[in-house]
Amino acid sequence: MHEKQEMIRVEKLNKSFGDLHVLKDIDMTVNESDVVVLVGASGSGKSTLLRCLNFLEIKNSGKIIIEGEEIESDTHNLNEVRQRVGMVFQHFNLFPHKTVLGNVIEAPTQVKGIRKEDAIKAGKTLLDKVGLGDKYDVYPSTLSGGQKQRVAIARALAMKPDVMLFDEPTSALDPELVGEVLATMKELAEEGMTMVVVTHEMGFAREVGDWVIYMHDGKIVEFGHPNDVFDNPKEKRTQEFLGSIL
Amino acid sequence: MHEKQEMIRVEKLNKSFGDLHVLKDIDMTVNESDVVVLVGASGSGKSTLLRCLNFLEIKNSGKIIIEGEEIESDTHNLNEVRQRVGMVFQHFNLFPHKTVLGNVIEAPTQVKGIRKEDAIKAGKTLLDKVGLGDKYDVYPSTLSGGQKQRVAIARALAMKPDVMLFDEPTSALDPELVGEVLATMKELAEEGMTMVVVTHEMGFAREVGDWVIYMHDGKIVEFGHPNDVFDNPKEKRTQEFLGSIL
Amino acid sequence: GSGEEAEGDSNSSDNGDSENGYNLIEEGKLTFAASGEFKPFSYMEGSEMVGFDIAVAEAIAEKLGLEPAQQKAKFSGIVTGVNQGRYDIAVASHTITEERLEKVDFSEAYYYSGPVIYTRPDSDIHSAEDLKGKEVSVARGTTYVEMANDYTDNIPQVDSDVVALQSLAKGHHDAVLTDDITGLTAIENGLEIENRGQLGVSEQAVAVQKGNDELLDAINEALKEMKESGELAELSKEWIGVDITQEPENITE
Amino acid sequence: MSSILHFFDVFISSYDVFLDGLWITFKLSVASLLIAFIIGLFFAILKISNIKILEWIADAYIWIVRGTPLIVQIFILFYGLTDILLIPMFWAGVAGLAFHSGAYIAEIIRGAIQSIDKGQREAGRSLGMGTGLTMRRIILPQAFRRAVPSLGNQFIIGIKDSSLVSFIGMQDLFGVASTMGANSFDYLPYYVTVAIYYLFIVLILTVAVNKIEKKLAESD
Amino acid sequence: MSSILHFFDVFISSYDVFLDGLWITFKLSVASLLIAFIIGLFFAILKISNIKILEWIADAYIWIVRGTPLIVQIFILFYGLTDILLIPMFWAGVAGLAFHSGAYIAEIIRGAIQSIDKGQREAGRSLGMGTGLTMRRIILPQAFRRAVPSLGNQFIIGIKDSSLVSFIGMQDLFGVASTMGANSFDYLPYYVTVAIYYLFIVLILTVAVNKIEKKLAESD
Ligand SMILES: Nc1ncnc2c1ncn2[C@@H]1O[C@H](COP(=O)(O)OP(=O)(O)OP(=O)(O)O)[C@@H](O)[C@H]1O
Ligand SMILES: Nc1ncnc2c1ncn2[C@@H]1O[C@H](COP(=O)(O)OP(=O)(O)OP(=O)(O)O)[C@@H](O)[C@H]1O
Ligand SMILES: [Mg+2]
Ligand SMILES: [Mg+2]
Repeated sequence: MHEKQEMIRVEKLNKSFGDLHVLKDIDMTVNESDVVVLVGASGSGKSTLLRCLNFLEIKNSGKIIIEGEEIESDTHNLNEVRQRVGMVFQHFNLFPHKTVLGNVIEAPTQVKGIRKEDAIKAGKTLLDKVGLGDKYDVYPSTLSGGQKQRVAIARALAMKPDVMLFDEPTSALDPELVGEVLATMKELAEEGMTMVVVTHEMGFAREVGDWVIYMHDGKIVEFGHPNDVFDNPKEKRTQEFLGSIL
Repeated sequence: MHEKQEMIRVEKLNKSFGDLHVLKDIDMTVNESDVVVLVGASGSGKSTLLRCLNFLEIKNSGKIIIEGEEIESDTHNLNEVRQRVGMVFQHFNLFPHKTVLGNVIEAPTQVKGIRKEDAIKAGKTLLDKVGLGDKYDVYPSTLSGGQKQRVAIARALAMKPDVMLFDEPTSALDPELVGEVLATMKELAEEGMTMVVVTHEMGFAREVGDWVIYMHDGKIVEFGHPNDVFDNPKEKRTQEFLGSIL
Repeated sequence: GSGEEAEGDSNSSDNGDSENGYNLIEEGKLTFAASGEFKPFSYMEGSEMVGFDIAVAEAIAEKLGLEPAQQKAKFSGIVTGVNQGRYDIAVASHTITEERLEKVDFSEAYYYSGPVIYTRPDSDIHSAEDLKGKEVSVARGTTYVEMANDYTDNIPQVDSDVVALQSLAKGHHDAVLTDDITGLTAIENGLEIENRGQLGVSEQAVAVQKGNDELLDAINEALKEMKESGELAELSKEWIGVDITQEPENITE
Repeated sequence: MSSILHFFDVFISSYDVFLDGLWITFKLSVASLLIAFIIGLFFAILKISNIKILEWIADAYIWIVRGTPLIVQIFILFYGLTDILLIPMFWAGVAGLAFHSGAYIAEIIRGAIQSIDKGQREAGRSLGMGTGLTMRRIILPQAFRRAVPSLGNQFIIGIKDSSLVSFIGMQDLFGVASTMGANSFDYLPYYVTVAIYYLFIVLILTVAVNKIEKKLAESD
Repeated sequence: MSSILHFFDVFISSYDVFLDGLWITFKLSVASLLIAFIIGLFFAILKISNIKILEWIADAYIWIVRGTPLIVQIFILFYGLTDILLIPMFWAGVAGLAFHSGAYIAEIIRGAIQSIDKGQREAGRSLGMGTGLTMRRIILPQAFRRAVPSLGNQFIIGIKDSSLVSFIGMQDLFGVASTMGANSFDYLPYYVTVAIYYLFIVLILTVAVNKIEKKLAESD
């Protein structure tokens, strides 16, 4: 197995909202094709970390290095960087005024300037892949939550990102719809996509995750392979947390 | 033990909302000082039955006899009848623009024409009784749910009703606040108040209830003493329902 | 001067002899309307109207032994107001016309004047003929509407003559038709406009509600007295600077 | 520069006449808004009466008011209705403004009444309070509180709208500006002056409404 | 009875002049509302720009418009702006109405933009769409839909407000009625006639707005 390339490196990342110090000296590395699962109690800073990686939040200090390049919000074109890092949200955030296909081709045509015909062709392929080949022209409001989230995944993939971030992609779904989204994500992981996933789905974490990061109060307190972390947590806090959600 | 007086009698009561036949040929009798607990699945018609007894809903057919007098909405003054039948709602329905004491004295002064001083005196006594002697002059918004419900009980009692109806009086409360309301209701029962109570609190039903009525789909399908009904339900539906909530 | 007298104090109650068959809105009072926006005939000083029209009205009231009560009104509503009995009379520079005679009765004329074409100094309008197809603004409900109609269809109508003149001076419209005295006053007040010719002569009179013949007769009587005694000419000189109460031939071109 | 000096001159020297106008605007606004409030309350109650014919009457009134310009309403009342009933100018103005604002206030109050949880009505009735008593003692007091921001806003609109009575000859604030402008053949400084008066009134009222809103919010 | 016959007579015989007035009201309303929409959009964006000075400018504009009567605004523009720029009467009217409606439209659009879930903005930005592109392609289309009922209402108000331009001499619907009324000394039938024209316009527009609302609701 050849040495994997480094996709994301974070060094001493700090982020505060006013007086609230939310991320404290975060260090982490995500290599090519890694699936990193982020767990932790509510308010521990998981979403904030993910949002920093997508530059939806701007860090206070520390380094964020994407594919070897250190990104600073004042010298880089963040819109360009965001194209390389796709994001899937808990509440889907589909564009309600556009059809399913319209959602998927919006950014490629508007941002990358891809010709509409080409974008449509690529978009249809992606929608077929996530199992929505029969829904091109319907509006998001007519879809189930699971279908919406799969459209959101297709929409992010349409920009051909190198890394995908998922922030609790299944926690707004009815239990019977969780599976279809996890299956799509698993497929993506198997194709070698680099992924950072915030989730409470421990089955998925064990099966698909290469690494687990446990966050507590803005710090990374445990890091390791899923089976190690879940079965033999080193920290007492991790044990308690896992006890509460498993 | 002398024969108890009949407080409420219902004969062949029917109530529909449009095409929806909600109460079907209900027969029931509530005697003086009885505590009747009404149970049944959601939508079975418990609230509707209670509201018919208070004339908030007007029956389609059948008889409602309150203290020996058959009440018809077109020949009786319902406002006068409602004074004899107090009601406590799931969501308290306190008057937010009046103080606790103001809530309690509103109807006695406005409807019965009792002098304000007398109403205040009586109201304070009632509030003391439900354990809110220190809250006369605060507004409802500052109270906990349990306190609000006790004010609602005091407000209904202030009209000196002969019967009290309770529609799920504790189900909007945080679990730790349920006890204080049930205690107030128990005390009331012990003083000999005639009560009809819709509740899912089986402990209360066993301890305080004289009778249990089980409703299903608009009909009374079981009636008996609490221990008999709960421990040896005759009907399969009752068994299933009790299984689901106990 | 009569200006002071004209400040008709509503508290004065020396009108004991008002039982004289005039059909008045308020016993002992002569309620008269004027626009208050037609300097120098009527305009505001504080919250009271003053001017030639007002002075005439107050002199008439005095002659009739009545207390004058002024009512400010939009010019376009005054004839209707008299007709409907909102005001006893109007002393508001109304030119006598056929249309108005259908709604109200008119007294003898109390002054004579003529409508004048006003333009900005740089205008190429020099006579009535030049008005053809031009934008000619006038005050709503005035006789100038009809005159302008002879030359053009483009007739913006506003609430008072002064508004029209002011817009003209500011650069709107091509011309305004209004009374020459009003135009002169505007020029004296600094508006940069010019007189480009007069369109005939008109007679201004007091409007009285139809059927109120006693009042009309009394007003005519009063005007006659004032003309003969020279009082009317005095008032004219005081408020206008010249005597415009004589018959037409000596009106300046 | 000189025109600014001239403006200040006008602004200062005209204050006494404008204060007279302000007083008329004030009387007119207060009278018309009080009456509008009563009209609005009346039609709001018609609208929620559940009696078809009364609802239609209220709908027709609101539709006519909302469907025609205020100036048309004022002119019809002032010039038109005089054939039937000759009302003095002040009261014609008051009537026109009240007739107009009344429809908007009716809609505000109706909305507020309907926004009150129906449990409140049921609680009142279950205590033996009749429909009228429940409305008067329970529903309306809560509805009015809830309507305060919108009513405040409507009152401010009403004061500005009152400027239109100058077109039937009243010497309200705007009427004063018009006649002073006409007297001096110099409108602009007078209109700017009157604009400042209105801005000032609206500012004060906005602050007052906000204060009341806050007070009410506290007591909740 | 005879007065009703007389009214019908006036109503029917005056139709050609009123149609001329209607045409002016129409041109005026369309032009002013289009411009007001652009002004409103511009100031709405200033208000949400998060740049203090731009927000202040927008606040000042909205405060001035909401703090003064429309008639004052029209007169100041008509008499005042001519010192700087001589605009024809029609465009002075358009400018006054647009300046006025613009502030209300700005508040409507701002409210609609702020009511759009912020997840929409984040989704756009996470896809690499810049702030401007996200605003234009994602936020505004949704905000406009949501604003349709309020905008429709404001447009109706704008049409009624346009009646005030008659006071600077325009022969719009209301100007025609005033002129005909004044010249015939017979106000009531003309004002009632013009009221009916306005009612009719408003009725048509209300129906149209409701239709559009329903259409939009369906596609959601
Ligand atoms: N925009 C913001 N402004 C202020 N505080 C914020 C903001 N976003 C997040 N926070 C705070 O930062 C802390 C971490 O929030 P974050 O959303 O990252 O937690 P999380 O681990 O994702 O929790 P959850 O599991 O509930 O999603 C919380 O205390 C939160 O209230
Ligand atoms: N005002 C109404 N109009 C139409 N249908 C109604 C109305 N009130 C109740 N219903 C219907 O009548 C049926 C019985 O309702 P009811 O509230 O009496 O049930 P319930 O036994 O109290 O249920 P829950 O335990 O949920 O309170 C339900 O199907 C309900 O939807
Ligand atoms: Mg989160
Ligand atoms: Mg119920």
